[in-house]
Amino acid sequence: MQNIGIEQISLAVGFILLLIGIWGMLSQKNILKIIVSFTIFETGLNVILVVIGYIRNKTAPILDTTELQTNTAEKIVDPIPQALVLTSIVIGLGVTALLLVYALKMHKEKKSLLINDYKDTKW
Amino acid sequence: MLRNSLILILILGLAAIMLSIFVDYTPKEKLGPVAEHYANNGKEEVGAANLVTAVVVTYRGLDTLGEVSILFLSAAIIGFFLKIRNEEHSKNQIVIRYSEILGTGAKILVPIIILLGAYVFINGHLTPGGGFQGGAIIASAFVLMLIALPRPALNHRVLSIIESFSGLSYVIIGLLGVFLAAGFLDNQIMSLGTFGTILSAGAVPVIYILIGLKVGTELTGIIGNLKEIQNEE
Amino acid sequence: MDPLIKQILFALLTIFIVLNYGLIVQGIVRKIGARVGRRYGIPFYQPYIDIIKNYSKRTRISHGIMYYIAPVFRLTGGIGLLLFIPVIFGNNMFQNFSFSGDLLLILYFQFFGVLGMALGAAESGHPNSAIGVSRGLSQVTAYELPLTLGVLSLAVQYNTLNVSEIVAAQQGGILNWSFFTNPLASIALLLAFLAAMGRSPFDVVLAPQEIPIGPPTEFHSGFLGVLQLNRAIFPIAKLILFMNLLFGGATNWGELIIKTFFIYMWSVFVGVAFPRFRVDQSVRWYLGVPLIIGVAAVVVSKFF
Amino acid sequence: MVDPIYIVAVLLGISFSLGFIGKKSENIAGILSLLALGFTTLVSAQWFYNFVTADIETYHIFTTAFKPPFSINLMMGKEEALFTMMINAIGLFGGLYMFDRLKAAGKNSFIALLMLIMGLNVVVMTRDLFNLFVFLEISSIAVAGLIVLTQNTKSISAGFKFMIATGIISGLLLLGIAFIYNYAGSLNIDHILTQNLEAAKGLSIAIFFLMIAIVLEMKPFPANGWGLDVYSSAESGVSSLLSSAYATATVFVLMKLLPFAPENLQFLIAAIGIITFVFSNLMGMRQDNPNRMLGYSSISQIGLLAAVIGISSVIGEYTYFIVISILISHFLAKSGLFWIAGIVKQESIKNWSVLRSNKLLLVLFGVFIFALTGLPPFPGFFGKWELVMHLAETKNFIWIFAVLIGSFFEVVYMFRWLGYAVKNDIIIETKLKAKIHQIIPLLLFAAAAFGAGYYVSSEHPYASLINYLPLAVALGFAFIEFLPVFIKNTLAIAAMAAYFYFNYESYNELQVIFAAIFIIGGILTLIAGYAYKGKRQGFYPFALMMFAGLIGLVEATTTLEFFFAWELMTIGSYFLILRGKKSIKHALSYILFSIGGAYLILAGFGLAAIGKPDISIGILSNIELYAPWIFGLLAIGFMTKTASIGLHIWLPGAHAEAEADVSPMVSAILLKAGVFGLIMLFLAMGEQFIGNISFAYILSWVGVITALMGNMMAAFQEDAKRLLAYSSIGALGYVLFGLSLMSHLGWLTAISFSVTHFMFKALLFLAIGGVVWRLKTKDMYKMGGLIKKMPFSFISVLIGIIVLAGVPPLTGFAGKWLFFQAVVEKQWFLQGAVLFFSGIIAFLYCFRLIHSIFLGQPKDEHRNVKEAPFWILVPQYAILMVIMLFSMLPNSLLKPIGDMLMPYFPDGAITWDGQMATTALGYWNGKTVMFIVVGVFAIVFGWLVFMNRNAKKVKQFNIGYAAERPFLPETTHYAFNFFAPYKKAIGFLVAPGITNFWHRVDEGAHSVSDKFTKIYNGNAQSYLIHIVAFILVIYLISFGGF
Repeated sequence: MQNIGIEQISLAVGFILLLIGIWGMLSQKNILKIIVSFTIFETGLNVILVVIGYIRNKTAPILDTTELQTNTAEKIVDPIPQALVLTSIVIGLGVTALLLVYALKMHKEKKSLLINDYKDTKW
Repeated sequence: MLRNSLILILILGLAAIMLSIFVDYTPKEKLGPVAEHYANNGKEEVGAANLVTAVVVTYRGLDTLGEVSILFLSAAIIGFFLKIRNEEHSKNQIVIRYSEILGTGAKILVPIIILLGAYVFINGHLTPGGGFQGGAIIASAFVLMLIALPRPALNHRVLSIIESFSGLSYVIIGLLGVFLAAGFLDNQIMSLGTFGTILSAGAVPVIYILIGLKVGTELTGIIGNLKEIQNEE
Repeated sequence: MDPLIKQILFALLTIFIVLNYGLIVQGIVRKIGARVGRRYGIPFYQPYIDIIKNYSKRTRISHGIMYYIAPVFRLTGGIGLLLFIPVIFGNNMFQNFSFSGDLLLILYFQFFGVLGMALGAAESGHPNSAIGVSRGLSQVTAYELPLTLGVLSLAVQYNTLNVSEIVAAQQGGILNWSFFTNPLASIALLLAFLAAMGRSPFDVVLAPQEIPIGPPTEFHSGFLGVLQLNRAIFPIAKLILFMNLLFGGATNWGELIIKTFFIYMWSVFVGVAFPRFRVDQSVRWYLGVPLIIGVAAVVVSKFF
Repeated sequence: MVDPIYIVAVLLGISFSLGFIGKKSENIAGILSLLALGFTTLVSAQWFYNFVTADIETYHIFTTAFKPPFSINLMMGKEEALFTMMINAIGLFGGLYMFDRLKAAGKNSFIALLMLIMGLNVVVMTRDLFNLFVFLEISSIAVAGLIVLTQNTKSISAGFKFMIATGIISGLLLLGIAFIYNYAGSLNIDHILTQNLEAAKGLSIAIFFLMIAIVLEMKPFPANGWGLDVYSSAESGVSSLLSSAYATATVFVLMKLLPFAPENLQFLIAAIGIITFVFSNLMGMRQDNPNRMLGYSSISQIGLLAAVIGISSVIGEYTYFIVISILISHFLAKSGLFWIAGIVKQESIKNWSVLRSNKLLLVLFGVFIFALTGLPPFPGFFGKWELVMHLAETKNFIWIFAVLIGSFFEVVYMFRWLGYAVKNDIIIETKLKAKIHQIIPLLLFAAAAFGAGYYVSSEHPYASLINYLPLAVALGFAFIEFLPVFIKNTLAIAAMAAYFYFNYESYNELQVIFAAIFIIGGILTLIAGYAYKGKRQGFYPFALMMFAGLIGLVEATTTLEFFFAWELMTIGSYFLILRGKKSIKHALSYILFSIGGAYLILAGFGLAAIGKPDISIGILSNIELYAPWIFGLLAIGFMTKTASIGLHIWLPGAHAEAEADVSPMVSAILLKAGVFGLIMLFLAMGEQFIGNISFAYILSWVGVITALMGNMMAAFQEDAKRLLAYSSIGALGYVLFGLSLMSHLGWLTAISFSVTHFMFKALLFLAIGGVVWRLKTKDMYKMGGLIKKMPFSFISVLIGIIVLAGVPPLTGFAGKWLFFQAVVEKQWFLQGAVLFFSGIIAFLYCFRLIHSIFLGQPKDEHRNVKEAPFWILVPQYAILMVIMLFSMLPNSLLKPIGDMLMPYFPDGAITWDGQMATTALGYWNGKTVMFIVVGVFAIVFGWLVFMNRNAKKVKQFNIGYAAERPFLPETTHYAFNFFAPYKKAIGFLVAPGITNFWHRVDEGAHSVSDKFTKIYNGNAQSYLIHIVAFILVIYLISFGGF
């Protein structure tokens, strides 16, 4: 593997963040920590998305110089994942906000932020 | 203990899956077929210097409309989620601690931040940034206000009218595409203008302005709602 | 003469002979029973006296319509049964009405009188009657099982259900009797026969000491008279049936009387020798040894 | 046509503009939203209509000026049109249903509703993976919002679980999409599929994540606790949206994305689906909360659909038909049930008796339950049929088993629920009031269920042949329920008579015989219905439905028609049985055994159709494969209806608790459906063997043991109707035995005995029904001496038991005589002996019946009872006359049946000479026997009358009772535990072993169900662990390693 580069490292970071996030969601008992784990999970995903669009030695897909405007395809990184990651971030924002409001409401109900206290519906 | 080891095993298992993806991953050398099309034709087809914006607003415009909807939806849900049982309490707000310096500083900063935000979304098709980014910046101004000022005069009515106006306009612009141009969300309802200037890329700047307004008001609304709940307690 | 009328006259003659024979045998059996029990006993013509006495009674009460016609059912059952059995082998006239049906008709027609009687007894409203019926029916179910198996075994053996044909197949010597050619079926049938005759140890139905006389306990006067007529005819009809099935039938009345008398004696001897079974005991007993013998009889005749 | 993009635009536009509306104008917001949803519903309906009628081409919607794959495109095809129509409709009507709830929550809740529907619409239509992800997210966030429409600890924590779980799931979906893009360079589904991508491990993992995320969205067992909690805690209207709209869309997504999955993953998905189906239904059985139970049911149904989609490569072109039929049923029924649950608002299904206070809701509830459980005429029925047919065709027998056992579990809890609603004793004083905006959606959905059933069947090559006329007439009676009994009864009789009159000429002999039992028998028993006063609501539609089913059986030319009719009959009779007193338990066990049997029949028909070009009944007669299996399945299936031993436990209670005229219907008529089935089966398939043993031989033993046990149980009953019910079990044992003889005589007996049994059992049940009508008790020992009060009923019973007992000279003897001719001919002596034995036992209960009721001592409180109602006596005397005719002239019954059997069994027929019947073994002349018996009887009677002409009548109590007067009628009437010594002797034979066996099966299933539900411990993290573990396990199975 002679060409380990920024892509692999970032991808690995993305995966590790993803796994940390899942681990946190599975094992943390505090609801807020679960939500934080969720955002870590999301971040990992976003990192992975960005990595997928990255092409080594190429520039951002903004055609502000005339040089970039010819043979563009050979000069820029993939714009699509960047657009996707934007969407993904916004979705993550919406979900996180809603999760936080849920946490707030749950705390109001039982004055507790422990996930184990919310087992009212089961079986 | 059993549970923790189970979790560990699961995470290790997931890690093994990730590892097989990782091992199989080879960095890209060139663009994929779709991206290549965008790179080569984006300038002519959309007219936006920022290709990401071209993709976000035009090529994948429906996604963006959905994205806007998600924010709108989250804000709406948080609105009724927080309000449902607390209608009667909303009058008696408690005054919180307030710092004069902070307040004055905020009053100075807020217009500047808003201006920056507006700049970012107005130039979204030319430079990095866009409606979401600009909207977020504007919202941060209001957050600052909410934190720094004692009785932030956050008029939800106005917010929601702006929100609705921008959302509705976005949909209408999208529909105009059906009538005036080639399809839903087509940006060529307005002329593409000169490449690289403010008035280029057809309807893209308009859409981004609307998105900026919308995102700004929505985020503000969400935080405002949360803030009000906090005040009640 | 119209053959039908001729047939009816012969039937009446059969009934007349059997009735008298039945009454006399009844008297004799009672006499024997008394002597075995070291008593003097009644005269052999006592049954005649009883019947005449009963018909002459002046007090007659009825408990209702079923009660009223129960003796009719009973006697019809007895006479009908007799008439459906071919009595004298080789004599066309004394085949009576056996052309109406085969062995199965006979087996089932037994119940005609039983059921009618049970209904009348029940209407009398006397608990002892109902108890007697309950016992009787319970016991019937038990002994019918070996009986059926025996009959089926014979049916296989002779490949017919026609009684006349069964009798015909047994002609030509004592060793041709089913009793010797099919001993298992015969044992099963003869064991079932004990309860069919309603004598001890299977007389819990009438059980004079416990439930005075059982089903007919409320019957008296003319009603009882009719029942007594039946008591003379019905056992003899059964005897004739068993004689036909197992002992080669009879070619004349003399043979018939001798054979049936000895078959009757079988139940009498067992009766005086054994004490009474309770119902559950007799049911279990019949579902034990006799049933096994019956099954064996069927299996043997089917496969050998 | 309106461009489908307007669906998106209008929904978004309206929800955005709701922000303009002020705080106090929620009404306007609501109406606007509903108008928007109405518009979108119309748009998709219009598309669907055009696809169906005009067969137009699939329409592609391109956003922006560019063609895919460069821009996102939507597609509107027939499937999309249907699915969006369903989603929009549930949005519209769900919104209407929840109108006041949403209004109370404010305009923002309408936004959530609109967004949910909008998101799902795009999810269905989009052809872009990432777009799919975005709009799926919109929908799930909208659901998360709607969950908290009612805010309490339960719903909030359930919502949180939902959000966390969908968060992980959609994260994985995104991961999958990202890597698919990495390998394919495109997000357009069609574009990716048309590229020939090289098989990289990473790509296959990406596809795995994509598919598994979609599967997880469908809430597979066991990774579905989060979904269940939402179902059980959210507002019913929201649950209905989740179950109908959201799940519908995920089903479509699975269909859409399936081409991505490699074959083994497809099968894995199918396996997950079927496991979900079976286990969810298993766990549903122990639920008490209606919403949670519906949740289990929803999950299971979606699992079934996933299974069908997963094996679509096996099923082939019919996948779409099956999916649509099952889905539509689920969709309509589940929304309806959730809505009703929202109106009823009872936490326990035991309290659903409150539903009785609102008749309309009760009816709708029944409709939805039937639609859900896949009974005709609803679409699920055809879906299930087709599914089983195709599974059989492709020899996936385990699958058939799983589908049927899962469906069966569902039937268990759904019908328990229905039973509670219709019959439970818990009285709740509140009167249910449904608002008009809640009723309208329910009515429309119920109507749609019928409509969809008709539509689906018209799409099916064989189902379109089904004769709906009888069913339509039966359902028509539902609309004249307001009329008095007299008119309805007359109409019903007229309808049945007319049907028979116009059709009987087209029947063959066998059909005529059974059609006569069913229809003429039905008319006779209906006559007794004149005795009822008032309206007798809920009787006629079901009675006629049962008869429609019965006649359908007779007329069936295809196995599908047969099965349709079979189920129809089951439904009708179920309700008739449910009408009785204390009938909950019995009706439930009836429907369970019936449906269980029906499933066996279905499986049997499925196997029979293997390799056959069509499904006509005739295929049974030329089976090459699996013949013993087919025979066994069908035979056991039919035997559930004839209540053979082991499968009989439903019968006594069901028949005993029924109303006076229903008992004869179900006992004398309905059981013959099973006989008809068996006859059809035997005729077509002849003798079948397992190894060396003939099925017929086994059935002969089943038959005789049934006869023995049935009769013996009857002898020990204290309840008159129960006694008759057990007697029916015994009688059907005779019939089964007769059929199993496989000879001319055996069949002649069986069929003629069926006719005779109809007559005497109808007679007895009507007569006893009349007695019970007057006395208000069924315990025989509480009666007695009624002969003087009810002489006409007495005569009926007397004749009835003489026929039943088979005592000459009445026609019952014909049956006995033929039986033994047949037995001896066949040389099955042991069976014959047992049969004879059980015949004698019949005497025991016959006597007990007539003695305990009519003879013996009358009770004081019955001093003033009157004869049974006139109209109950009328059919009895009609039957009596027929019995006397057949007794006099046995060949009028036996000869036609014999002639009919000649083509099938030419050997061993009876020779008739006048009334003289002769077989190889014996002979019998019914007419002379009759004359002799009557003659002797008359003479003896005359003699007795002459002797006793002046007999004095005395009171019943006037008996010589050991010189004392007896004490009380109650103690003098020897009737209770009548055969005590007999019971002591051989009662152990009838120890309730079989009932106990079934009870243990029942308890076992419930405790297993209980064990499994324990995995749903309510902890959000446990649910996440389930999800992750699920992914891992499926991954390992799918890739065989990492």
